[in-house]
Amino acid sequence: MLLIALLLIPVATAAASYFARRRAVMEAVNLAGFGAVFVVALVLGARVLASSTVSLANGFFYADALSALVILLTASVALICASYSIGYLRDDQQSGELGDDVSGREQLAQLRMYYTLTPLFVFSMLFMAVANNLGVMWAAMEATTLASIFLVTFYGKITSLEAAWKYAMIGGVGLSMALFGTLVAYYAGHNLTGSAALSGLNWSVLAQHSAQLDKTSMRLAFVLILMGYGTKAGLAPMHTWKPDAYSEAPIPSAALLSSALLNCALYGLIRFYILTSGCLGAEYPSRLLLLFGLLSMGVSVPFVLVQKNYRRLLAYHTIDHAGIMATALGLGGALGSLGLTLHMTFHTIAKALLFLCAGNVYQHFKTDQFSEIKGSVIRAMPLTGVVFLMAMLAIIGMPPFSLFQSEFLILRAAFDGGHALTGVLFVVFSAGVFAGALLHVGGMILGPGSDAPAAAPRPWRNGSLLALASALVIIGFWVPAPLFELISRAARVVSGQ
Amino acid sequence: MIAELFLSGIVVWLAGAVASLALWRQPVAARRVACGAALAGSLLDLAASAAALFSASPIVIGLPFGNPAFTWAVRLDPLSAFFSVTLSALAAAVSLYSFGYLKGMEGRRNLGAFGFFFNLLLLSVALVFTASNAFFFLVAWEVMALAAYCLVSFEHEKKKARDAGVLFLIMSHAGTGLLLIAFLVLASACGSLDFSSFHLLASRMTPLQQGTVFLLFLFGFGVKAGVVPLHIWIPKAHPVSPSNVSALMSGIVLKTGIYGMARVFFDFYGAPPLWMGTVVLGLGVASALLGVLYALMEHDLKRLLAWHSIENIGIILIGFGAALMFRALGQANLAALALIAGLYHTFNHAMFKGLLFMGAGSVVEATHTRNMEKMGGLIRRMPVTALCFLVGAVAISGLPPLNGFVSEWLTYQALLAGFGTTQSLTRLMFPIAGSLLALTAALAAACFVKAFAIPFLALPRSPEAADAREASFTMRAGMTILAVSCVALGLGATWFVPVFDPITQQALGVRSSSALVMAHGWALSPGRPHGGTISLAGMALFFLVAGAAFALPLALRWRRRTVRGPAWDCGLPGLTADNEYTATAFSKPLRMIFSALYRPRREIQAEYEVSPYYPSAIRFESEIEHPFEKRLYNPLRDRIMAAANRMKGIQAGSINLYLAYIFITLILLLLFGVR
Amino acid sequence: MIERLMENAAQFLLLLVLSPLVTGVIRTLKARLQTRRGPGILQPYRDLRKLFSKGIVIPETASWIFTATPWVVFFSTILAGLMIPMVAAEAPLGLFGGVLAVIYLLGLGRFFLALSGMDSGSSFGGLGSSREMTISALAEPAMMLAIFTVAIGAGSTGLTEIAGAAIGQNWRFLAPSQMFAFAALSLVLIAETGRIPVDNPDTHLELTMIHEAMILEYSGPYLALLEWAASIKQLVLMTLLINCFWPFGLQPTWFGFGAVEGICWLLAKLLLLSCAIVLLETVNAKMRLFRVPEMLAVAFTLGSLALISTFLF
Amino acid sequence: MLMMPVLDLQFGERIVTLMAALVLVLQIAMVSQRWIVLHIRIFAVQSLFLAMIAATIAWYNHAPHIYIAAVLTLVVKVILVPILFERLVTRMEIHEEIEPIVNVPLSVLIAGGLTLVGYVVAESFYRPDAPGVGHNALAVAISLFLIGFFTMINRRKALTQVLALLSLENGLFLAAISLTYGMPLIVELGILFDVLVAAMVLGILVYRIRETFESMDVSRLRRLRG
Repeated sequence: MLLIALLLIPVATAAASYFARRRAVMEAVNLAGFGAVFVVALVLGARVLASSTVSLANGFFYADALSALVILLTASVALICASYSIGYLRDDQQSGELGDDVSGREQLAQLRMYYTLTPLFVFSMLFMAVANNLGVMWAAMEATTLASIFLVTFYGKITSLEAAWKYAMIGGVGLSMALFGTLVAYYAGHNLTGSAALSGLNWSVLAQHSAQLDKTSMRLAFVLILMGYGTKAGLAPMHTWKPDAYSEAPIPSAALLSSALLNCALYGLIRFYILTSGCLGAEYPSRLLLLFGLLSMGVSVPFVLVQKNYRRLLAYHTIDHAGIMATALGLGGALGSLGLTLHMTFHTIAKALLFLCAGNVYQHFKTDQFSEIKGSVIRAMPLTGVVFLMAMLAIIGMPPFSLFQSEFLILRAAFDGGHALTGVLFVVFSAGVFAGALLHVGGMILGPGSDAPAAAPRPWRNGSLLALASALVIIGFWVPAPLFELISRAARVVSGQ
Repeated sequence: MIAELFLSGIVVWLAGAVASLALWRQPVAARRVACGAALAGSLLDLAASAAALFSASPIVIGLPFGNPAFTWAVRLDPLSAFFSVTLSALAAAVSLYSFGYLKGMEGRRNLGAFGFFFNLLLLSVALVFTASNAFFFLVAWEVMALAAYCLVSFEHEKKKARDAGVLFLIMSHAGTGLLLIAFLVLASACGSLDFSSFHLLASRMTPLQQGTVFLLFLFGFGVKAGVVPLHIWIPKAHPVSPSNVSALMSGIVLKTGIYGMARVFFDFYGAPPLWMGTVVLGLGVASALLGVLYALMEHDLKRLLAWHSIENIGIILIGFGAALMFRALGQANLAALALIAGLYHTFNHAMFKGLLFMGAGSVVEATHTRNMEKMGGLIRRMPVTALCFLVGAVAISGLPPLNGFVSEWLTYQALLAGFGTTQSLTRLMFPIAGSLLALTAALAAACFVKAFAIPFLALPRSPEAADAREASFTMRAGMTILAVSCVALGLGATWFVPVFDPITQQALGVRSSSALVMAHGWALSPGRPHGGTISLAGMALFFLVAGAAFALPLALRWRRRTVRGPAWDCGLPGLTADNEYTATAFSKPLRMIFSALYRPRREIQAEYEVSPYYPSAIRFESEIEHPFEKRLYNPLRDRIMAAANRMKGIQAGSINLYLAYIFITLILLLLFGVR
Repeated sequence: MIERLMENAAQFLLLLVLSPLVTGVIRTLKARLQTRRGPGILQPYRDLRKLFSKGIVIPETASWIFTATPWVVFFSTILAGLMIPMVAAEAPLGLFGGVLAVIYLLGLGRFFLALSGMDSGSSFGGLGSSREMTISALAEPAMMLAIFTVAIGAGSTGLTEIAGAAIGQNWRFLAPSQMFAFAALSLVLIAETGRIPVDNPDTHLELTMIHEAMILEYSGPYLALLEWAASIKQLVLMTLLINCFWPFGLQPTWFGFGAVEGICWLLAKLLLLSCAIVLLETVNAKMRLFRVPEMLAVAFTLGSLALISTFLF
Repeated sequence: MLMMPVLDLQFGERIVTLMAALVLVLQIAMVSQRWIVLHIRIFAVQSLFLAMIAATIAWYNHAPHIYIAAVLTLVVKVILVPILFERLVTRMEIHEEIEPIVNVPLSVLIAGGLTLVGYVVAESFYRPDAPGVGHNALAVAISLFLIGFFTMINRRKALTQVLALLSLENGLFLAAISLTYGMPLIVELGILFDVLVAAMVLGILVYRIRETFESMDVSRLRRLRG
């Protein structure tokens, strides 16, 4: 019932705002819808804490701590983005970003598209997190792509079409690899569970018999899945669509893409990792994961160092962190898994916050080039400037912000697990990213400043900014006990203990 | 009791930080709150850590922070307590000074933010010194770096300040990476992050691991301490930051690196191999010598002081290196002597360098320039500042009867005794180090003759200097406190030495103060019978008696036949500031003698009107080369950037290319990954 | 306690009385060697008397540093002098410091002298201070090496112990390490006392002068104090040299006729050393400032040779 | 007597393998194709063969739900998508040839090589006792997948890339039905629905690119870099 509600509310929201006639209605509907989703997600979390798993329709829907965590993160980011996008889109409408016709019909159509597609996008992510059937999970993943493509093309510029095209093509290929992997996994399991039976693709069933799965097939399956869901997660070398898509999509959608969608992709990966390590032992998948993870971290370094565009900079950060989380998954064990789930949580908050700050800056200065802003942010918009710098320091792993803690855990897992080289490379890469990010963002925010006009008050945007920022600061010093319990349970799901 | 006291200090700092940030719209209130909280917190922690220094067992306090994955706890053992004392003693004076110093910023700058970061810096440094496990240490370490960064680039509209801040933060973060690796290697060896479980751990590891961890720690902490060649951020960061911050940076933030080394070398290592000691000793000598040599070439007052920080860190490391070598050679007593020398100098440097930076701050505030060539004659307009600065200058030059001489004397004694401890050639290192230390000290004296004489003596060289005003009362008070403590630490050396007993006891199992103090606390000895003694109190007594008996009466009698007359002006019409010897001219001989090192570049353009003998205008420009930046860091940076630019070709924008990446990866994995 | 005070008083007087004499002797010997008559050995005393009776002119530009310096220099030199054994093997103020303290006390004096040189604002003063500090800095490592050699031999930095160790074993100064150290230290002594070929003590207003340039602005009693301090410093360093290496005739105590014998020994040794210095000054010309480092480098090499040979032989 | 072969499972496998081979041939033919309309039609025929394979397998293994899959394939891939795309082509008046990035003979050679890779990978799956069409079909499926992928890389025009993507998914379909006799029904439905939507979405995207960019040459979409 709870799960049904979780899935129905977004759909209803989408429908409602599709038929809505006025902007205010759409905004209200979205806000209410995502608020409800958030509440449901909280309840689900509590339920999962009470009874370890929640399942429905004889196991078609299935939620354990990991799913609950992913859902909670998705829901909270969605809520924040909803409240932010109200201010953001109003600003766009005033500044004529949405086409300037007198009737305003075009603008309304575009707003409708946004307010309809966003709930669908969130819906598909939630669906993926509660789907027990691997095939359905795949379908949901595909749905996220389809729902988000037109969010990327929102502004209809040629560059945004280009970004959408690359997103669609690379995502399509990735997803077909993932589908292939799912097939092969099904093949690996279809001997023991009767073919054509629906439960034959159920993760919970396969996880129980993971030891009896066909080894060769699981190898092939994992390779394909890793590359497939890795594409959505943005692991190098499948990462190339990310900077384009993030820098072209409207900021709230970019925030959703880079925090919530990343979690979902990793979620799929984790599910298959559990199956594979159950079948082949952790050694085989972890080697591949470490390979891709380190590659992603390494690839992001030079682009961060010589980046000119702050939205692309954030995208490369996401690639870096996808690599970090893949590495954590590959390191596995109690420490690695806890590091992974903690990092997932912390990264979601920090990255969403970064994108919202970037949105403020972008809408004020109308450019995403560092060179054209040159250190006047702190003067023109003090709050945004301070929060931006703070979030940037957080994302590059500076204490007292929380990401340092998760990265510390991951590194410790590396050294305890005897992956000293991994640890060293990790440190080297993150030092590189640190340097680059600090140089650029510091130079953008601090400085003599130009005579840029002070920004107009933006209650919706700064409200969500403040909420997220305070969350970021607090969580570095104090994680609420239930939340931590959820996180550590999710970690136990990952490490299979 | 001690725990409560310490915690209350922490809380006061925290409250001060938050409160001043909250008051950022009322600069006056923000200033008062920030400085008051800083002062109160420092006094509380001074009391707490002074008590903890002599408490029988280490005091452990858990903090109610963080998540269950980590423990946030502080532990005050003698070593931590000693450094904490150093911090809070300096911080108290600096906070007092800041009352007056920050007045100048009111209205122009956001004092709320300043107060926030100022208190945060004190707080984090205190936690760095007392953190009880590797994780919490690193957290405090990075928070400190962050606060220091924000304070260094506080005047962020100046490019120099921004660049210096970023350079500092990046270098310190790179250092932190090394520390992270080192700590985690230790942790994986013992399965815990607690410092208490690291005790003597390193010595149980394989030689390779030992060496690696040692080097990682040495360079990781060396960045913060400013050991050559990791020093380049110091001469950039200290000058640009506000002077009270420079005082803290140089006085205590550098010492966090020293603390880390002491913690690692004397707590984690039992008897380290000999080569480690020699490496530290070598680095110490190099830092000391290069630091003072580059200081001599500066005429930016604050940068000159910054270079001297490098020099003094070198002197401290000479002591530590000698202690390590003695430990390797099994000479616990000598190790204690060397360690005491190093720690004593640590405390001294905190005092007189803080004093000097505050003096420089007053001068800069009064003259609106850091360039010595534009100062002069300030001793008449700012007598108290001048006197305090003079005390600091004498102390840092290691001249009796002030505190600098004590620690250098102890260092000499340790080095002297080192010669007999081994038959191998390494024993030559001790006297060589000693002689180079002597050179360093003499050059430092030369440098501070310049650093005092040029700004304070003779005629003013600029209108600003001509009508400079004496610093405000609180600033003078802050400086006076440190000046007095410099004198006290010199004359009262024998009363101060017992402070080190708990530390040497903890690190080496030796309590040596009873051997060091002689003649009813009148004289200090190197701890061996007939090893030579000094008694600064005695010297002071002699000067007092002599002064009272001869100097004073005679001077009074001679005053009657004293007349004031013009100084010899070489036959020119009257002596003007143009006749005066400049700082550049003063260091000219050394520039010539060490030209192989400095590679000075000079450029003289003279314009003539009538004949080549009467130039109407001369433009003289001279600069020296900084080899580490020119030959090491800049090329490295350029290489990396060039490589990164080349790597950008990966993201060339072609969808076909992107698909090809995935395709090739897939094929490779299918062929080699699956089977 | 009382004895110790009396010893101190005695050595104090000896320093005050003997130092102008040494200067006078050296001057006279030099004059004779250059076939001049010379002003006579007692001339320095007359100079001092004259100066003490004269008035004082203080530059308007000078500060209190200017008047304080002569006292600081004078008394720090005296204090250093009380820390070395002159007549008795035991240094009267040995408790207050050893050879390191002596060097650093002289350094203190030099520091203030250099400051006062800059204080008047005339360019000569700055010139003198700059050169003085440079040369002394460069002389330091060699001196320290030589002293380390001696101190290592005695296992102490206390001059009493050093002299005592030397007394213990006669002819030790013939050991190569001692010879090298002696050579190094005497080169340093030349540089420190500002004698030819480093500096020329008998000149004024010559652009190569160092010590005289610093005290150019002084007059009357203050000048007297400084001159006196200079000759005391010279005496102290010479005594340091001779008593570290040839401690013959050092008496166990200051009291009784031994003292007279000790003083005679001291005078004899001082005379010997003065002759050496005079010879050196007469045969050498003053060298250019930037040649001085070369000489000090030689001293440094000698010092390190001394060290190495301590454990070769 | 006449029913004999029709009931014989061996015979069925032959047929399936034969048709799979034909599918593969068509895929290679697509690589070398120059005219976009022909391209679309080849895709339709390929999908038809796939539907027939599905039907055959359903017949011989008495798996009724695969019929549905077959029918859906017929409807979606043989009828709807080709019609949609031909409309698009006529609407955008595309006349010019496809010029591939790698020239035709070489790309055919590469396609052959990829087939080899497919067989090499499938080799490790070969075991006599395994039920189903076995590694032959898997090999074909992997080859289809790889060749389709290669065609995507090899094409400049947006529409042809979409077609390549769809043919790549045909490989998946073949694998699905021949390896495991199809996935659970609703999964099939979901997947086919996704394919349909994807085709439409991509079609719209292609159209809009054409509209704003006055060309379908995606290799010229290179504004976003670095």
